[in-house]
Amino acid sequence: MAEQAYTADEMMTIAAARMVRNGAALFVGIGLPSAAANLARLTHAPDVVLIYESGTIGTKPKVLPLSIGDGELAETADAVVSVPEMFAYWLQGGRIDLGFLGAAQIDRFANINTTVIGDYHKPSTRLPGAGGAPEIAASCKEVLITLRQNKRAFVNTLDFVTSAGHLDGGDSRAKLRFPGKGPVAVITDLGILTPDPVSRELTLTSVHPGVTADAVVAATGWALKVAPTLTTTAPPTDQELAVLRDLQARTARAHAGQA
Amino acid sequence: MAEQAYTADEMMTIAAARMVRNGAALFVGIGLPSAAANLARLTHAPDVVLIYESGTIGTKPKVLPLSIGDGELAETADAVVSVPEMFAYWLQGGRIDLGFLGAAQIDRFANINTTVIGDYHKPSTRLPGAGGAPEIAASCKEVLITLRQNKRAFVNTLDFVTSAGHLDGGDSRAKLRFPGKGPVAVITDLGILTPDPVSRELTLTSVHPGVTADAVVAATGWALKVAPTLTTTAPPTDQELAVLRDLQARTARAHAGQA
Amino acid sequence: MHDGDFVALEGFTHLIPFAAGHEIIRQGRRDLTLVRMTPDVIYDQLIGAGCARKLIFSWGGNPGVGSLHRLRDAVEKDWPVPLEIEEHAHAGMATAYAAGASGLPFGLLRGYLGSDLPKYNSTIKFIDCPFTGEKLAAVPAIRPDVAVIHAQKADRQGNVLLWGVTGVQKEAVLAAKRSIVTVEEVVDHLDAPTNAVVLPTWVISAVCHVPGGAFPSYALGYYGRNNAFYKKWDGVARERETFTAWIDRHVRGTSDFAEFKRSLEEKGAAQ
Amino acid sequence: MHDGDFVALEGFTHLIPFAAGHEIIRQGRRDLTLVRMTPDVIYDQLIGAGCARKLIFSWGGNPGVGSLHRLRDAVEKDWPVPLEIEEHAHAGMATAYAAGASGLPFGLLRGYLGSDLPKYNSTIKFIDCPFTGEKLAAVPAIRPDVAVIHAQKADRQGNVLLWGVTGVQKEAVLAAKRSIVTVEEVVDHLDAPTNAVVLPTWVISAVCHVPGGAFPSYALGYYGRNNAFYKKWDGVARERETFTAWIDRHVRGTSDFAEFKRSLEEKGAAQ
Repeated sequence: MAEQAYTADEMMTIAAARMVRNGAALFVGIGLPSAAANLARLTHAPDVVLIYESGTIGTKPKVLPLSIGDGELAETADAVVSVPEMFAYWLQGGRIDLGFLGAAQIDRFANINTTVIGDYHKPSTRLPGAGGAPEIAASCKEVLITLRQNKRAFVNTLDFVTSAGHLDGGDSRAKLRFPGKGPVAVITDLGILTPDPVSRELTLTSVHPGVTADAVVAATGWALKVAPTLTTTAPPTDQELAVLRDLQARTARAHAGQA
Repeated sequence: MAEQAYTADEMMTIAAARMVRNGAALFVGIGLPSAAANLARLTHAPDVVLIYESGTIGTKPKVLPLSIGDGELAETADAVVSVPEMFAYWLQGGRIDLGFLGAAQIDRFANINTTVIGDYHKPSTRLPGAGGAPEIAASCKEVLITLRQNKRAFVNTLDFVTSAGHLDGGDSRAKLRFPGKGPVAVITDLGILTPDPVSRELTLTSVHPGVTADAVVAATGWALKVAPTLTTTAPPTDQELAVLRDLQARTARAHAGQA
Repeated sequence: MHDGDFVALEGFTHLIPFAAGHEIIRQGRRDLTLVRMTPDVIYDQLIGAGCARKLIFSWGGNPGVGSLHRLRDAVEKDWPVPLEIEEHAHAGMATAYAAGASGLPFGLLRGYLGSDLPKYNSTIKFIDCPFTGEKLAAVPAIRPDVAVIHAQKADRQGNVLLWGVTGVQKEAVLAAKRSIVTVEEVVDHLDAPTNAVVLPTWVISAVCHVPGGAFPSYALGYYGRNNAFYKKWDGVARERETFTAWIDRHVRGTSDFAEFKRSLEEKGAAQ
Repeated sequence: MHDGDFVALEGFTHLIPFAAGHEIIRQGRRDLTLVRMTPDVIYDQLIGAGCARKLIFSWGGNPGVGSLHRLRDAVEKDWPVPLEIEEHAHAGMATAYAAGASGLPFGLLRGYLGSDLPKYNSTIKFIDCPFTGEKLAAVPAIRPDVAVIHAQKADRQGNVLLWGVTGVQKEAVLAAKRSIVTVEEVVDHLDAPTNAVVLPTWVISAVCHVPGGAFPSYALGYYGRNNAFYKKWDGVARERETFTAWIDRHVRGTSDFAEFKRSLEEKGAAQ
């Protein structure tokens, strides 16, 4: 198949989208996860059930939502429920197969920080905060995380643990009786990291085309483990790129003025 | 105003209906309370808000419901909510002014039994049980109780306390931090009993026309206190009787066959 | 559904899944633990037919008529088999279903205050509020093996729409490991209003098209409650012989709900 | 509404009561404790205008754009007045609102597992399940003095209908001592579908007819979200001077929401 030029962000979104199983019930965070989830729905996973914390279940937006509760999400949903019901019956109730999160900081056990950089009371950067993330990370059967990889984001120690991944690794998550299995993959603009089956430490298992393992290690704030059998991510297909770019163009037009 | 012949049951229902304040939010039990509540709505209390535990709020049935969830109740309601929401947000939430209950047995402190006559495990009569009554009795701001008066119903000791009235009297209800004030009147086919302001013991304060205090005392399974200033209930007006009989006739016709 | 399962057939006076109940009787299921806020005639039939070992409930009458005679006979005389009962109030059961749907081990309510019910139901406990010290009731979550409900509409993908009195049906389905929905109608598109009570296909195990499947209860927009049947049931269920004859003729003696309803039209039938 | 009140202006990205928020600024209310799951631009305006002493929230960004600069300036630099924050996760706040509506002192959830939030928010406690021993989170009920929401329709009796994303609006109204609802439209009859989200007139203190009152958020069926405004707000709110000039001109300098919206049309205005 003919390859064409693409950006690292496009590769990240496409690689993340490929992780979405058709037919899965997917709890979607705003931003990168929302783009990847909708790309999956528009390509190989037409039957994925997209769920946003605003209470929209089985939504099929034509453009990416700017907010988690855009009208488009309600108008195209199979069901719209209240926010307390969404968190109690649907998320906490254990109905969600896959949670899809972004993050500002992540550590080697895929714990994430979306609260503050620096001290909580006098932060150098105040981030938006938890939103639905702590319970998405705890209650979904599996969790995907997607963010750009660099040493400011991939840190040895989080300034604040907003949402638990594999905690201190090993069986520390199981010990706390989390309902869900936790993060199964972290998809970045450089490659794909997956937790070691035993230690639960994130390990580089795939690099995107043209990216070296050394480059990924250099972009990581801890001594990143690299899988002995490192694979290279398949490059975006023409169809994946076309659908993604079309979606983003539609979205930009829709959000330019009064939606 | 011209008086006409009427039955003791009619006097009971009409006397109970008169206790309903126009505009009150009223949580209605099935049977006698439902008849009285709807009579009130069709006479002096057009703005009463009738609420049934099936989730129907502000319902205006043309005929009395046979079940607590008849279609008529849903079709004529201002809002229809789920049963968990009804009990959590509306009843437990403290939104209800007045609860209207029936009973099989009642004691001097207006505690009621709708569960069993005799031993719980080998009852002489197995009654339907609690339904919504215990929390209606606990959470409504005030409670009305209506039932026919005789020694089998008005007993010295309940076989089973299904729903709490004034417990052991005095401040025993307040001590348990009940949200609501509890029963404010018991309306029977013979008269009206109200709790003593201090002891909370039910006291005969009004007899229906043609009924003597002695007759009411004789129909009571404990030494019933009689108020020094005993009043006589005003007899049914022609309008009250006409509306009640019309309602009951409509109801009988509607429930005769397939509703 | 298997012998010994924990089963909820819900529907709060409306949309009671009678057709599904009859099928359970035809299949001769045994030792079921039945949960339902209002056992109603549907559980009177299952109990009289010997399907149940235990009943969890909060109001056990024939609405507007009187007693459920088969329930009473089983509780008081162990006929046809002994029936254990676990008795609640509506608020407690509604809270327990919501807890089940919410993936919580228990539900919290300001309930059972001053009532004797906790003396006879050891599953009702009390806890202290960690903020105010108030004593509140705690009830264990209801998590059935199978929940069965009846609804008005399903679309071809199996999404289900119900409206009117919806009781605890959504909670029962979301609390259960498996769920079965019988519907009045299968349509191309639900055309549900926004915020309608819709259960998406992926939370439902099976949808069956059974028009009239809530008879003698009602389906808002389709048919009314057959109050005459509820009143006649009192006579049918009062005696073991009349009940057994009725079940043998109209349920065990028919192959499906359509045939059941035709059998009621026959001369001398209880309708 | 009084200085020092505990106030909830709710609306989960949809039906955000901006008009009511502006009126609070015009009235110069002070020392308010503001609660809202997503403070959004509406609380950025109230905080920058000096109305708030404390903020209770669970996600404090400008959706799809970035930071709420006035919120950050108040937290980080005490401008214009110090702002105390009590920070939750969405699940905890939704549970706390539901507990408030339910007349319970606290709400129960399987939440905050492994998160640092409980270390910085002492109102989050943990209790043991009396049945399973599981550790569960407990959050105190939210019970505002006043709740304000915006809805699509009210009828002449003051019954209110909203649809689409309804967030925690019903819970906020039922949890509050007093409630105010602004609406797009007043109609003779709501013509609400059965099971629609309807708040009866007797649970609402006041209904005000304010067409467009959710701008720049949206009202499903009436107007879309003004994403351009949300993006421009980033520039307006970034500096104290530009923010103050904007609030003085468009909010303090106008007498009502209609005049506010006309003022945005003027040359050079942030629209």
